[in-house]
Amino acid sequence: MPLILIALLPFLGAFLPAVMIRGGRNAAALSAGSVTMAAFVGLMLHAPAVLRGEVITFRLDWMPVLGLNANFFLDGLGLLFAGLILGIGLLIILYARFYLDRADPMGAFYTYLLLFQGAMVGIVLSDNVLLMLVFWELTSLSSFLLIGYWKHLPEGRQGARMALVVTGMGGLALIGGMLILGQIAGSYDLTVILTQKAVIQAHPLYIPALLLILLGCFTKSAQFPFHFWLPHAMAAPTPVSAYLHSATMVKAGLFLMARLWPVMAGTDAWFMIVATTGLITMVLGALIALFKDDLKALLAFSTISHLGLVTMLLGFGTEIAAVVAIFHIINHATFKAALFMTAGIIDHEAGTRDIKRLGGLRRAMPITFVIGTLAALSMAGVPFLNGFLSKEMMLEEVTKTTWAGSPVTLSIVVTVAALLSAAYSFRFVVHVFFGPERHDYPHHPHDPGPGLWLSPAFLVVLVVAIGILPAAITGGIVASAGQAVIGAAELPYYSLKIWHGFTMALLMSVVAVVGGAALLALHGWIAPLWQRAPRPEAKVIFDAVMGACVAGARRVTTGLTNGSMTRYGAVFALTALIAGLAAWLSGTSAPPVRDMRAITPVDAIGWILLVVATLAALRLHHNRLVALVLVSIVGLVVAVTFVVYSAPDLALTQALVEVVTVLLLLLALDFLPRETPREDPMPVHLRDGAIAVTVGIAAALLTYAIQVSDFAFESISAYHLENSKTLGGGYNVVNVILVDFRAFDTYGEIIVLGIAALVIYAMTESILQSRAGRRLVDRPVKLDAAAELHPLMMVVATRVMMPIMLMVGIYIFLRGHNAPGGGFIAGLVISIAFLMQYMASGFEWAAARQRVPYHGLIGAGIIIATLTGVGSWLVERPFMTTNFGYFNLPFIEEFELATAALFDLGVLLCVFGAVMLALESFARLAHRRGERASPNAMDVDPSRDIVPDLAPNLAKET
Amino acid sequence: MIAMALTFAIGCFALGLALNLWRLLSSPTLGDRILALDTMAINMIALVVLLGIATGLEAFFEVSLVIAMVGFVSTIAYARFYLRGNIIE
Amino acid sequence: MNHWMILPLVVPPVVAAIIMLAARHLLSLARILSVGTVVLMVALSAGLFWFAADGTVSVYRMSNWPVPFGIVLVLDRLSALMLLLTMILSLAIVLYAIGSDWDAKGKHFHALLMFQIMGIAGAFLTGDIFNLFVFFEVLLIASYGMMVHGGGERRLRAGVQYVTYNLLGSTLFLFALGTIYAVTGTLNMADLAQKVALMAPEDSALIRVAAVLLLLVFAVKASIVPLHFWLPATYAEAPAPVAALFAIMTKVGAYAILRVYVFIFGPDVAVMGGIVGQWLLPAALITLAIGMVGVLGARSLGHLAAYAAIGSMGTLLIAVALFTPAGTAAALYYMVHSTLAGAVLFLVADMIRQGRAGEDRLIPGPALAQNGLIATLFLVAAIGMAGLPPLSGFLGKLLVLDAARTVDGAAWVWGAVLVGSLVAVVGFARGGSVLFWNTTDAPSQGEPVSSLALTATFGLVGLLVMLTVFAGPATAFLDATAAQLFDRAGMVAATLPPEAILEAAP
Amino acid sequence: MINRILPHPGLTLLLTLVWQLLVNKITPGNILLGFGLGIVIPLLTSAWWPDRPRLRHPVKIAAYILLVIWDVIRANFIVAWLILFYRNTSLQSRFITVPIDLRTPEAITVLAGTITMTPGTVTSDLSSCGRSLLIHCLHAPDPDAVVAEIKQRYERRLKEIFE
Amino acid sequence: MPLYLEIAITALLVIAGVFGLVGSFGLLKLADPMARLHAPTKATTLGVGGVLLASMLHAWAAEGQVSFHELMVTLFLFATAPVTANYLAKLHVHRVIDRKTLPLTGTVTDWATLPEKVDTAASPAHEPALQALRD
Amino acid sequence: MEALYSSAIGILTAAGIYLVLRRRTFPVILGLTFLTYAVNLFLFASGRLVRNMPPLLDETTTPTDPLPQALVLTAIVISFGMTAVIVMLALGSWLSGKDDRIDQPADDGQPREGGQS
Ligand code: NA
Ligand code: NA
Repeated sequence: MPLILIALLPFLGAFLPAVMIRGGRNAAALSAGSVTMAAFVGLMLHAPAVLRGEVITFRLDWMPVLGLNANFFLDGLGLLFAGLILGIGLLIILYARFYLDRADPMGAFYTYLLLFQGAMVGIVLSDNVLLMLVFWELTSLSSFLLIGYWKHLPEGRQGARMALVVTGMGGLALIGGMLILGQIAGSYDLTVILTQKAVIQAHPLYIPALLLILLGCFTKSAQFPFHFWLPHAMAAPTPVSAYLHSATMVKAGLFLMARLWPVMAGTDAWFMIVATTGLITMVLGALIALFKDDLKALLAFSTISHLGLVTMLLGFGTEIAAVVAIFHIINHATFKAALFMTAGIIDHEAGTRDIKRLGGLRRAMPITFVIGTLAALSMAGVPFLNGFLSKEMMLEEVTKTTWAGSPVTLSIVVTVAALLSAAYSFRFVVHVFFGPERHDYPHHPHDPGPGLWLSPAFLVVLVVAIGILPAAITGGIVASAGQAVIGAAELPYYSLKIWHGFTMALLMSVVAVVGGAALLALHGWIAPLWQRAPRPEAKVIFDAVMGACVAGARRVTTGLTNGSMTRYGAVFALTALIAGLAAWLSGTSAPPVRDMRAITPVDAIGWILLVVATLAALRLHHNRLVALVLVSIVGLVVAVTFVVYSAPDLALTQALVEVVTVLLLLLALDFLPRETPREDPMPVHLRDGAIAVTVGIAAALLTYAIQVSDFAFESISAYHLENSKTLGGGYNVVNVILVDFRAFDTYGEIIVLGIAALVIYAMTESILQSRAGRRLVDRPVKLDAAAELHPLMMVVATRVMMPIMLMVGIYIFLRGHNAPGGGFIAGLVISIAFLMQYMASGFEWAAARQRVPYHGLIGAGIIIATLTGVGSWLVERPFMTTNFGYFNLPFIEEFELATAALFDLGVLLCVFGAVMLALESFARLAHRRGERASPNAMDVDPSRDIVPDLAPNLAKET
Repeated sequence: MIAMALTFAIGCFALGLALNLWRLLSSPTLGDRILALDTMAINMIALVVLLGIATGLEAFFEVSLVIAMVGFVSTIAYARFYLRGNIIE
Repeated sequence: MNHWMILPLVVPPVVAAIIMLAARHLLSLARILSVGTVVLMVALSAGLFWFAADGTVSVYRMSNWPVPFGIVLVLDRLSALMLLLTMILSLAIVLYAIGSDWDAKGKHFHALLMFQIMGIAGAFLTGDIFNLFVFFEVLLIASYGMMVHGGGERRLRAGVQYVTYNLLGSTLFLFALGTIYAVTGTLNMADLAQKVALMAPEDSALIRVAAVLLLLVFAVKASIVPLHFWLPATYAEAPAPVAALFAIMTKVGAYAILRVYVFIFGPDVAVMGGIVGQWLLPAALITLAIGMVGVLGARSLGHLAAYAAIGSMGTLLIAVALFTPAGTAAALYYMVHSTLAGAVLFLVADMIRQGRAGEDRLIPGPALAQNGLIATLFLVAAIGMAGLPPLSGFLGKLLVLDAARTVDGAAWVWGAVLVGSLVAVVGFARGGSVLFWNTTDAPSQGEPVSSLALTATFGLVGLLVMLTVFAGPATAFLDATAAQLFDRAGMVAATLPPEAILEAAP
Repeated sequence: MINRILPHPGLTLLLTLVWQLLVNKITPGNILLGFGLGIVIPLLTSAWWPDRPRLRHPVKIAAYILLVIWDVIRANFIVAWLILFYRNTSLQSRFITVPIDLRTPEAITVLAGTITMTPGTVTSDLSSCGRSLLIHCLHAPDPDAVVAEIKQRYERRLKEIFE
Repeated sequence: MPLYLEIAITALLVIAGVFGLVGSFGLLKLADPMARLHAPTKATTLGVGGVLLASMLHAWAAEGQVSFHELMVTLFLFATAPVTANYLAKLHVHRVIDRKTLPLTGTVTDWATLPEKVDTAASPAHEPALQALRD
Repeated sequence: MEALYSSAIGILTAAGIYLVLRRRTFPVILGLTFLTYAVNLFLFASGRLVRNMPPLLDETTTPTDPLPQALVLTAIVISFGMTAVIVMLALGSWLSGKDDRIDQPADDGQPREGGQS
């Protein structure tokens, strides 16, 4: 089976349990088991070759650009770990089938488990470190899901998050480390990296890489000070604890240290960091484990301790220590998984796993008792069990190692740790299975069915078998894995056997076991002291830190983004100011080249009007209507400015847009408050004023800088001026640009207008249908309003003006190509003619006479403009290519027809429709409930009312 | 002679505009302000036509025509707004 | 000339016009027209993508004027990619909007969507800097309408701020364009590129001001700190499909930065002195930080998603700010990823809200009717946004980190990206565990999600998976895309006629 | 038939004239075009101008226009005089009521407009029945004379034209 | 350019300038809002009118072409100025002037601008009669 | 004269910014209007200021730069559309809320009325 398939099988199979659960729990378990079995078999098919020393590889390019490829390789180390993962995985699947409750969603459980399994296999088979990172992070994620599996438990949710944070952090550090490593080695492939020892260790980035990688390993493998997440992960169902948090996932860190051992180990830094961390973790874990009353907590801390042990061994940097580490990994996996499952069985059957509430179970649960005791004794380091062997070899290495400048310190400390380890192991046996029988269990305890005990039993068989026949059973794999770890064909001398003679290690072992037993005897006396002793509680600290982070994040977020538009605007303005200024100062500018023009009286008066009106608008802006009047003045001045500086089209547009804008704002102001309250204190005004003034000065300076400089290259508009008449067919270059040279801008622009109208219409509809709309139609009539709605003079004047204005509109439209004007300006003129009609005669009256819907006009405008553009395809020209010609008819002077005019018609219709739809929508908001449309345009119409000349009312004479 | 007269007329209307602005800012009632605005529009029309005479450019005329045609619409709108609160009803 | 490339700018508005003319009151007809158009656009943009993939640069001269005097559209790998992404996203969004009945909550959803698509497509296709402004305005004004679709006080308030902020941005855009024109006398991007490259370094102040002001405009769109303030409320309050569509809107900003600051004001341009990269990188780093901090501190689903969007823009812009081909390729990959993932997140957020009877706050509530399914989607979205494996976000981040390792301040980039991921992970884990784990026993009051809406969302997820699985071909293509973007001479030669190409300094 | 195509001959004429003013160049083509538009536009806008009055006596209209022009010029001088040489306190401003006999809105509008444009008077309001105008006089020592002048000089002529 | 035309144009321009200025001056000088209404509506009509006439003459003199489109501006101003004045006067009548100081309409109804007032003694009495007539 | 013109743009910009920084929608809209004036005048001036030479080929022989004029025309139209939309939005926000403030409540974890959608 190709390696990639072994890694991917669990992923591919992960959906099976989720589907098969419909066929029952057995089906789900069976499907998960089959997948795992398939992968396991696939793996084992490679075993003989690997044990022979071959390396199986599989290469598939995934992201060659990055160097992230689906490259896998299988050597002894990989085989060992993959075997553990898949093998124990099978046992766990079996165990979990009987462990989980009927109410638990088993399908999801197996799905998560398989995802995890795949990720784990992926890590150990990856040849590419980036690929390994992918799997690495996946283990964190799937672990998160598994820890939080019992989602109703708050401890589960918190534990899951904690594990994710800690291991996630490590994973991210690992990414950094791996990227550096890859950069140093010039490849992300392990097989390449592992050959670069000298290069890597001599590189200045070695230490950063080492630190980052170790951070990843230590967090994953729960090394001090990152150990605290592991006990909280025990909120997960026990199969998870057994699988992830003892046998496999936590060993990923160890695996990686082992994997990179050939290139990373052997330096002082490596020894100092790794060995010391491992030592501290080993001691601390063992110490805490001794005083944990929760069986799973005890096992968790013992796991921490043993992980520390292996870390320390790897840290020693000697080849033999590395081989011992491998051996202990195997042994720990077997006895610890068995112990967790035992604890699970006890919890399952007795309803508690609190050691204080347990005791005397050896009779009620004999099978469990045997399994648990053997596994625990192995953990304690009792001979004929596998734990003894690797511990013995470890102690041997310890005695050879100088640490902290002394050859004995390490031995003493490690012996203490071993002693503590023996003590908690004995406690597991004694306080649970021995002692008086108790009858206060939540459930009546008895041995479970084989479904639950078969898996731990199998492991315990291994524990014993290895303990007795180590070389026969594990010799091959240890050698193979050891070779892989130390990266050398020749293994150092070691022997896997029970009896090594009377050595220092044996003495230490004896001290540990005997001392451990003694310590257990004193446990009842020491434990209260321990409980009373002040010590940092990791969860409290973690929660406090996380809480502070979240609170800090909230403060930062809501403190920055506090909803104040004033702030956002000010930051915007200042950013533009500062960035612009810095950009200016960062560059150099040539001396002014253009001469300044003299100031004429018109310039002067225009400037005065504009400035005074602007300043007055600032001063008086609280009165909104007055402010609007002042804005109108500015608009007029701007229009005149345009015409004075040779832009009649702009002047026309500005003047017309100004009128429509005023109408629009007045329509809105009807509903809005008339006054802006004076709510800001003086400092705020000063602050805003200061910002405004500086930005204003900057804008002025920029304008001035442009005025004194010249184009660096000839402007493209020279072409427009040159060809407007000959190729564009129009004298008005601005119009030719708008409908021809840059017609596409105009196309976009009418679409903007069309959208604006559409948006306004849609919003009007949604306001009218909302609560606000109901309030609106029921709002009271203004008491102080004048009585007359539609004065006679206005109505009549409008009736005369309207046809004339339409005439003007058409005139402006037709001549636009050659003189100021065009579709846009004409559209505005026509709109204003209609708006005047609305104002004069009333909305209902005027609208009732309007047959074409404005929506349709916008649509028609867009379609006409588009079709005009598309028409040029017919003559094999790009979109919007124009054509024009001059024609002669009898009696009529030569005239010009241009397709651009058709486009301009589309513009006209769209503008007209958009302006009308927008303003009509505003006007519709004003309609009150019960208001009936007047059948007449004018309120007072003497030709309609027949009122007699009644006597003048003299009563009111003044 | 015409040039001088033009300058004189431009000066008159420019001064007129300044006076309008003064009225607009100093006036207590909104009606006066609207009237001042309307007068400014008219003075600007005159000014633009004068510039047209001075330069001989047709373009100025178009602008004055349009301001004359629609300038009053905003005046009416302001007045209507102040009278009724709503300009289209 | 390749007439196909104009269709994305012609068909949607015409369909919108037809909807306005004929289907104003017929939602079902509008739906058919809308979906049909988007499907057509997907097919069309796929074709254009295929056409541009070999490196062909197609130039469409509007109204048949010679470049640089008229407006041109330019289809290269980058614009084809963005176009395809837009259309695919739009398809998912229109299906979701129909499936969730969002389009019935107000008027003219589909017409506005058509205009929105046109605006975005125009921004990606145009080769003219002022025309870019016009299309920015088209897409913005359509987005204003879509953002307030359905109404409601908070949404409208957020809408006012959104519009105000963008109007400030548009004002700045015009200031920048005015300055650019005043200095160079041209608006065509290719012409601009060759002319800016030829400008004398002694007269750099004005053009730098123009470039930097323009950068700020794009920074607003791309929500780069400190110009990001518009985003949180807008995204949090916008209707879900619209927020999801907005995932591409921030990318318009990123695209514009790439286009303008690689092609025109490139890092190697003498007159620029490399100032853009120097400023953009720190800003991008802070953006990432602000985004991820926001994810951690979010009290509501809407804000969680919105800040995740900001954070992802930070990551994206870090890669952009490297201004190297590798950085740009990384940015493009991450851009595709974060667009899809962001959209999924917003759609899932909507499903959650719907299932929680409108409750947006991250507080315990009844379990959703489709808890497992939606939780899975949320997980996918969170993985995507936080940049965790196995999805493309992780690959994107690796690409970014890899591209950054040779630049100054690589440590900052790595630190920000990695710590940012961690913070995001924590934030999402908190949010997800409240929403899906910490549920009360009360019966769910929300409504189940329709299958059409689910299909649309899973479709996007499927694309994310594809982007992951086919990361190799994708990155190869994006490498070529970046190379094309960095090949100024090649692009200029492909766009301008020989007689318009300047040889030496004037 | 003629009525349907040319419902408002006066307006058509006016619009044709307006077109000539706009294009500022009288040519056959322009006259034709102006006339065409003069026909089309009233057709399009007729809904907004119901009950259009029929004007007779073109001579009288012309005479009225000349009269008004003359009065406007006069008004300008009078008002200028009042503005420049009267103290504000010595101006006798007042409102007066002018009862009117005109019934056609168009006629009333022309009357009101004339009053506004001519010496020292501004039409300020209309009574709710449309039977009297409220006129403000800038300086009217003798209000009755003003009323009489308005009725004699303008209203009488307008009645002939409109009714 | 013939001298008489030059003189005419000059005179028109001077007159226009003077009247334009007087109008604006009046607007500033006159004391009460209603009085102010007279100044611009009249004086400026001649101001602008003079300018337009000067423009027409000038075009004729300078280019030998008769220009009458200036009449359009005049037309618009004459058509709109009374309406503007009317509106502003209504505004003053409604908002500024004490309605007790207004003269009576001489009919049963009040001025159109003024909201219905209860103390219009005649109104209630006449209402049925009015109603009957309307029907 | 260029100085005068530039200072006018500066003053319009300053006024616009000051008003945009107010806390109610209406003054902010006025501020945006001022900014629109300012930027339109600026864009217009990017072709440099020229008197009495409109780009009408039958009227002048040395017409001014027409391109900025076309751009400004587009800009005026677009900003009109934008103004219309923001006015409508401001109105909608005022009608459906309690005040016409432009500020937005922060993400404070408080329940919201009426929920989403
Ligand atoms: Na035009
Ligand atoms: Na404006």
